[in-house]
Amino acid sequence: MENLIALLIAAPLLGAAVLLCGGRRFDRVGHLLGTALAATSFVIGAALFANMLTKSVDDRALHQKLFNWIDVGGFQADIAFQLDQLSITFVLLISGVGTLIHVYSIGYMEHDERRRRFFGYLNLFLAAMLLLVLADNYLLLYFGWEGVGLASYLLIGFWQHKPSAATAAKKAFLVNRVGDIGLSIAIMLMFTTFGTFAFGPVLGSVGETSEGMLTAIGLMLLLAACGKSAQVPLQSWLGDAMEGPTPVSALIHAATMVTAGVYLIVRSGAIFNAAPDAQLVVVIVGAVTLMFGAIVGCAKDDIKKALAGSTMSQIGYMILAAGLGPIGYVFAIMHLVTHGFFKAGLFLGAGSVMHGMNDEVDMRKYGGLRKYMPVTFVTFGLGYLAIIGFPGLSGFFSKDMIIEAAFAKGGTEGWILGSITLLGAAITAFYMTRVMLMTFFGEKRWQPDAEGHLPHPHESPKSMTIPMIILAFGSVFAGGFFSIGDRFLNWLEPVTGWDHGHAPISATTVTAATVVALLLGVSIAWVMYGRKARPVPVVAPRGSVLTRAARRDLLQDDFNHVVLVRGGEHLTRSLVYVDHTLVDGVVNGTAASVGGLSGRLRKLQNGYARSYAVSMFGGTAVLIAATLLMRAV
Amino acid sequence: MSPVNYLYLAALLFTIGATGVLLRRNAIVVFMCIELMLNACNLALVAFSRMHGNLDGQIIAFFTMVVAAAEVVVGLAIIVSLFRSRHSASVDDASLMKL
Amino acid sequence: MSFPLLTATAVLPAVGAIVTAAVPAARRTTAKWMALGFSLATFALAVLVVARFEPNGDRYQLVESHSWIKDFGVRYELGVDGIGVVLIALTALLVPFVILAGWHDADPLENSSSRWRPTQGFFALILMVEAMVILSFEATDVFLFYILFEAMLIPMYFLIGGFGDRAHSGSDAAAATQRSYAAVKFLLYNLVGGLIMLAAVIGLYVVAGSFSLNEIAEARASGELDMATNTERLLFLGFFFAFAIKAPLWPLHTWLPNAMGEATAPVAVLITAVVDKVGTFAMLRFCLQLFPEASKWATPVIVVLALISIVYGALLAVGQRDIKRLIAYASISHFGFIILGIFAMTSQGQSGATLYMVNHGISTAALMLVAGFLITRRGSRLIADYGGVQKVAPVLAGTFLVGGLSTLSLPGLSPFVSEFLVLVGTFARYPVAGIIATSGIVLAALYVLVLYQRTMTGPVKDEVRGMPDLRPRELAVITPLIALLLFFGVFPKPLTDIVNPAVEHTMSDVEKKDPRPDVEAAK
Amino acid sequence: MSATAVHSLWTTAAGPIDKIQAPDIEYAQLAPVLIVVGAAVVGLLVEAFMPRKARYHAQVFLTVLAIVASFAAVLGLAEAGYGTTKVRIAAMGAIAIDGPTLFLQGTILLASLVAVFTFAERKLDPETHGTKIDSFVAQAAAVPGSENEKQAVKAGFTTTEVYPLTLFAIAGLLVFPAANDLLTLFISLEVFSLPLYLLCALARRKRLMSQEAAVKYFLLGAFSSAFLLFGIALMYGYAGSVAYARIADVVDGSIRTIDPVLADTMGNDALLLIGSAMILMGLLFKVGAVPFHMWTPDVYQGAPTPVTGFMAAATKVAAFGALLRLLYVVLPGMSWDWRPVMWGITIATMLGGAIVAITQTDIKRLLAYSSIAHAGFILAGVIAVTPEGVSSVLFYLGAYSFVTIGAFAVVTLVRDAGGEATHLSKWAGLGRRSPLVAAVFAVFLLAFAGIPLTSGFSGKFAVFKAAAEGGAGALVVVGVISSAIAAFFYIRVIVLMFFSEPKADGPTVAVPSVMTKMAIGMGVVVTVVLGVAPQYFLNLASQAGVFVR
Repeated sequence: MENLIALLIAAPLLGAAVLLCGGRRFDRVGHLLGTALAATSFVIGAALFANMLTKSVDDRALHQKLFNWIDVGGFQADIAFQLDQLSITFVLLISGVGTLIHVYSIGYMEHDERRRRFFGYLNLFLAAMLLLVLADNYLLLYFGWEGVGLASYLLIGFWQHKPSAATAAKKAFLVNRVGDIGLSIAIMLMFTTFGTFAFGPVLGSVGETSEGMLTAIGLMLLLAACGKSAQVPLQSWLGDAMEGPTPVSALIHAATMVTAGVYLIVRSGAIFNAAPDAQLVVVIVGAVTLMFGAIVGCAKDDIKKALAGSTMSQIGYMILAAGLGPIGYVFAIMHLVTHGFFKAGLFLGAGSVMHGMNDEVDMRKYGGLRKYMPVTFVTFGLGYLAIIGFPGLSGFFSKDMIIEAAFAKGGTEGWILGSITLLGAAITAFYMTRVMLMTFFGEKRWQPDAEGHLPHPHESPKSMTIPMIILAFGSVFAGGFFSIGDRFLNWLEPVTGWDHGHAPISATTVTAATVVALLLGVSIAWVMYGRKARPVPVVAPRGSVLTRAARRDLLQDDFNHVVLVRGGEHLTRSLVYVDHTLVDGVVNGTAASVGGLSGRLRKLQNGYARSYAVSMFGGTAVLIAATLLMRAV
Repeated sequence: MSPVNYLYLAALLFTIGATGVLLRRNAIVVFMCIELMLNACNLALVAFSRMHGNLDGQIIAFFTMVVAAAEVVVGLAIIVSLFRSRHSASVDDASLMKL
Repeated sequence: MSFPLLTATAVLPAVGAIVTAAVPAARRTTAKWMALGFSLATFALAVLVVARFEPNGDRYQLVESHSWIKDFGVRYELGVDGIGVVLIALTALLVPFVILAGWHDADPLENSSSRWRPTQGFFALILMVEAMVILSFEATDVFLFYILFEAMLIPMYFLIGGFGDRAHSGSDAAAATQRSYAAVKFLLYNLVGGLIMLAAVIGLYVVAGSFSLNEIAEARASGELDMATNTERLLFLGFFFAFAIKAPLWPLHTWLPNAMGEATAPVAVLITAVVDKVGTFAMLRFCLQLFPEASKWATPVIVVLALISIVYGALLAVGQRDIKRLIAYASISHFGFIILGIFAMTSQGQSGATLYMVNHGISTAALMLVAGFLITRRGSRLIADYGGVQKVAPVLAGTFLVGGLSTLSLPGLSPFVSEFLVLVGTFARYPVAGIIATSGIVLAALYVLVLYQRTMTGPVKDEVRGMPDLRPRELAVITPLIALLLFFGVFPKPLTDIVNPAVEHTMSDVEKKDPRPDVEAAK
Repeated sequence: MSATAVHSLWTTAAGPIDKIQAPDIEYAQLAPVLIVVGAAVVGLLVEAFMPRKARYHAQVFLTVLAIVASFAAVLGLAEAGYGTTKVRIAAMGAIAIDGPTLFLQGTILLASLVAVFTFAERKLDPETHGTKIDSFVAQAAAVPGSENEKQAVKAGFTTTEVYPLTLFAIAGLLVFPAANDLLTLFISLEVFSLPLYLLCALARRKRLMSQEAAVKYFLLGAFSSAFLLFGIALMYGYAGSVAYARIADVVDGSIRTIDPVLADTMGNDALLLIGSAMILMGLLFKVGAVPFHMWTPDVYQGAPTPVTGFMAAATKVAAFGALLRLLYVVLPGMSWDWRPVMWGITIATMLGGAIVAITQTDIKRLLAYSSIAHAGFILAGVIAVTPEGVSSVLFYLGAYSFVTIGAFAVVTLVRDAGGEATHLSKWAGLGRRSPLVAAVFAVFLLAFAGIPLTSGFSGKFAVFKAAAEGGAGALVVVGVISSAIAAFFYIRVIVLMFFSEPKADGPTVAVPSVMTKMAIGMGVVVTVVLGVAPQYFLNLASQAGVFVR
């Protein structure tokens, strides 16, 4: 079976190669080919999963070594894959959701002349993402990590003729690169500490080094995770990334790639378990991002950016859970999977709405769409209910577990974290309700587009709605399926470990509190946006200071702009000046001063024979004097 | 009288000659100053010859005279042709080439 | 005596140069094909050299040794180690692409006189440079190396000054002035370095009584040769100065942007991908091997300079307005990595540095040549004159992006492997330096992506509209390069297998061992 | 006869003097000089008795024949081992026949031969009045621009006297490095200087400059030889002899106690120091070392270009030969005294020549300053005071002289209406117009700059190596720095030739006769051969690197 692992990656990689290098002749079948190969990957994944189920718990991990990649001195890296319960979970999520989004894109991108290339990029992404989760060492993981970054760059900037898209793509890549520094350094630290960076040996010999070293490695891994998973302080790219086509936002910036950071932390659990300080920072980052994303999500009028804020916040949950250690790892992954379903569904729904609304993204210009797009409304609605944690739906189970786990951390920390997650749940309910109300309910606030056409909202084609429906199923039932009988916990526990912690309050209390928070959020949103008496204004009101700040991503972009962009521009400009005037100036100056000296010495040659004679006479005098002096000395 | 005094005289004459070369503008005079320097050398040679008691110095003096004569021939030819072209024998006027 | 393969590899392009130069003025196309044929034949010989080379055999192989100038103690001594082999292969590989890419760069202008044969000269000079570079990678005699090190400046100088980029802003006269400024700067800078090295070369002979690497190494090993500390340091500095100019290392780098900016793109590739490698190669082979103690002594300073090069080059690249100058500054940053790797004195660092030389050669060639194709189309080197090219010439944009991504060391493309090795190797010895160097990866992304964004994306500029996509000749240049980037990115083993044993020798020259992992060290 | 006896003899002036013994002259070993002198005398006769029309051919033939014969004699002597095993002092101690002598004589003769080819070139100027004309004045006595001159030009006169003059100069040059006593040194110096003064004045074009050059050269040359002579006098006063061997012994202190008569002067080191400084000055003047170099640019510029080439090559070779012999044979005993001084002069010469050359605008002046810088490099080898030093200098001189003559020969080819177009701006774009000529000149310039694979590099390497081995590492460093500065102006000329657009009214490149072609071709061949495979010539130089005492 293990020989199939490589095929998981090879299938979409082949698709990418054919579609990107094959040229025009594949224009007509490219999308089908791409989809088929994505599906192939899913089928292989399913087969491997089925096979894994037949084996005993200890025997489930598969390993496949293709060949030795880098071999220099003690530095050994293989192209080798490891398929265990954690990986296969991701494989199924990635290839499954990925396939659905391929299908969706067939319809969504139908009129784009570069559709073939789009599918090529999507396939490239799948290959890289699968590589990321299948790698058996950190360097290969890094390979996949950068690969998804590249795919993300290409897809965000897919509509490159829009300067905003090109800028957003560049920004995403750059911010991710900052995170990559972390991953690079983490790998280097592992190499200098353990002499290897393969998962097994590193995680197995954690006990042999100091806690300080582990903390350092952990923090560097966290930095990487922050970049990829859009956690504070490297979260700023995610909102801009919404410039990409909506399927991209669904697949990459909601369901899969952005969760890679969670995967990294969970995968490296052994390191974090032994480095409590690093864990604490992880938790703090998760908590801060949770709130940050939620607040931003409340203020955005752009439907995709609101969802992006939500994504950030939900990943904050996962990171927080992952930072809790063994208590939370499983739940982080579980939330990740359910989030994959409902958030992908929500984005696809948003895409469907935009599809019907002339690509309008401003929710203030929506309203009352439920009648025009019933399928979209229902699937989006189910996703909505799932994300806010409506009891019985996926999000309810997974989020509740995280909140419980947060409390179970114990002590003051547990209380603080628990409260934050609860508060987050309330805010989530608020902003998602806001999105729902502004989009599907209320008055029609449609505005003509640039050419003056009023939108004619209509339901999307089958290729788009079917994936939405399937994802809606997942949003509804996945959580329950996972939780009942602790299926998911039992599945992953052998890999991630589990510790039930010591909850200060009972699970029931937590659930109740969660529901209360949820209702609170929904109610406030209803009061603000749902009542007929107070229609949503088409032009956004000025809003409070916080609102305004939140609309601008809590001023982080402004900070970046002023400090990094402006500062960087000044720095480079002054360096160019320095290079020209100082470094080169010294060289040119030397040349010029030699030239100047030459010009002056030249004047001595004044053409008068007598002055030449003087020079000779003087020279002789000096010669004699020097000779005598030498003797005297 | 000690032969050393002749040496002092030779040095003096040589210096006078050299100074003349440096100070005088007329090519002929400059040239005569050079002749003076050569003669100073001759004097020194002869004086040393006397001191050492061998004939080498005196013989050299004869050679010097011949050389000086040859120099006069060549030198005057050059100076005269310069004078004819420029109607001036000033060495300072001949400064077309410089820098 | 066996067939002198190494000599043949170097002589063939030289013969090619002479033959090409002798082609009559009217038969330009013949000259081009002739040059291409010779360069391909050279490549074939280089492949043979690689094939004959036994990675785990003697340190220097395919050795040739003949008396040359006995009075100077100079021998015509050739031999290759793993490092030399891969660089010879790189040179022989790139030159055909350079020739193909520069196919029309030296076509005479209409108004030029018939006796002036620029086309023949252009290709002959390229082949001449190739011959000298290859021989310099083979030389195991310091004097022979020095001669080539200096002599290759002359054809290079004519290539830069005589065949400038026709795309320039401003008048022809101003461009000619800038071009000759660049050429003179190139020559003088390198000549100064070379002359300082000459002093050291002479000094070495005075101290060691020989120019032969092998003899000096033996004398050193047997204790016959014991250089005084200060002498060794001075000699080292003399050598290093020349190599640092050629490499180029901050603050001796300012000739490179001028030269690369003013030269045609293929010549710029020749400068940075081929000729400059002689500098870094020589650091590995000569500085470390001849002056191990002084090398160690100077390491802290060199590491700092290399770090400055990395960051400074990258920042300046960000600030450039001229595409080719941008790539030049990027190269300065990359040379910083190479030098850092060499002087980290770990096997990862040095193997990485050697791979880096190869990979940088290929990736810069890819990026620069596509940039050259772009510039030829539009007739401008200024980034601001472009925009939206991907819409009209998607293949060009795509290949440009791949070239750019390889420049920023994206995993999957070969420069990643070498850059990471250099970083790891450095980090193992000097953690802080490793971390600072790592920041270079962000800056690299910045300059590459900014360049791509400004030229390729956004609304299509009027001047760019109607720009043709890559032609078959251009595709023939760029496709193999990209294929190599991908291949060595995933499977660098053919290179590392050759390079590793050579690096072990170098490591033992400087009597350094890789730092052991903490966990093992603790046991 | 002891010195005391001579002394009393002189003071009393009485008694019979011994019969003067006929000097024993080794004619065979002096053959190279004698052949040239004889030919020169014959040349004078030719001037006196041959009809004007036939003189040119006769003179050229005679001169070439004499030089070739003389060179053959040198080869014969070398073959017979006079340079190695049978070194000796000939002509009653006046002439040393040893390796350096033969090597330098050979070099001088070859350089002279090539130079004579350029003298004899008559195809350069557009043919005026149906007569082929060369670089020399029609009638030296005619005032420039006068009716007289016009008639002379019209009549197709040429100054064929240059050939015997050249032969006399060559004879002097041949003796100069061989001189083994100070008197011979002085006389040979005058023998080659006087004809050169005249040759300088004989340019066909730009006659005012030519005459000015001659006057300056003459006055300054005579001035310097006065110093030389005074130095000789002092040295004689110190040692009681002008023979090198004798002086050397006195300087060494090896015969200090033998002769009480000399105790006075021999004890007086001031005589030695001042005397040697003045002799050095006389030689350094001929070499063109700073600060005695100032005549060089003016004279090089004003003199007829073939003469410049001849002077720059042959004179420099001979003068360095004499300098070497003086320092290595006479003054090694006081090398502690002169070495520091020579260090200073060497550094000043290397840097001064290179720096001032940067801003030159006339190609001949540029080459003049370049020759000053090269004199500095050679001095670095002289300072080494080792056999390697000698042989490296010999090699350098050989390499340098051919490059120089070749370069000046190229200069004669680039002409416009006013004769040679020596202003640098006129050379712009030469590479576009006449690629071959420009390429050849570029080769010479690269050799001057010391780029590897040219003779200039081999030579520079040899002297720097000798200097470093002789403990003058710092000189080497200064040397490479000034090489770098010097490279700048050589390269500037190359830039001008190849990378500048030709001007519309630029000069034309004359197509020379086979004579100049041979001169230039020989220059190129020697430049390349000595650059790529110098071993044979290095061998020759190192075999020739030992002075006889």
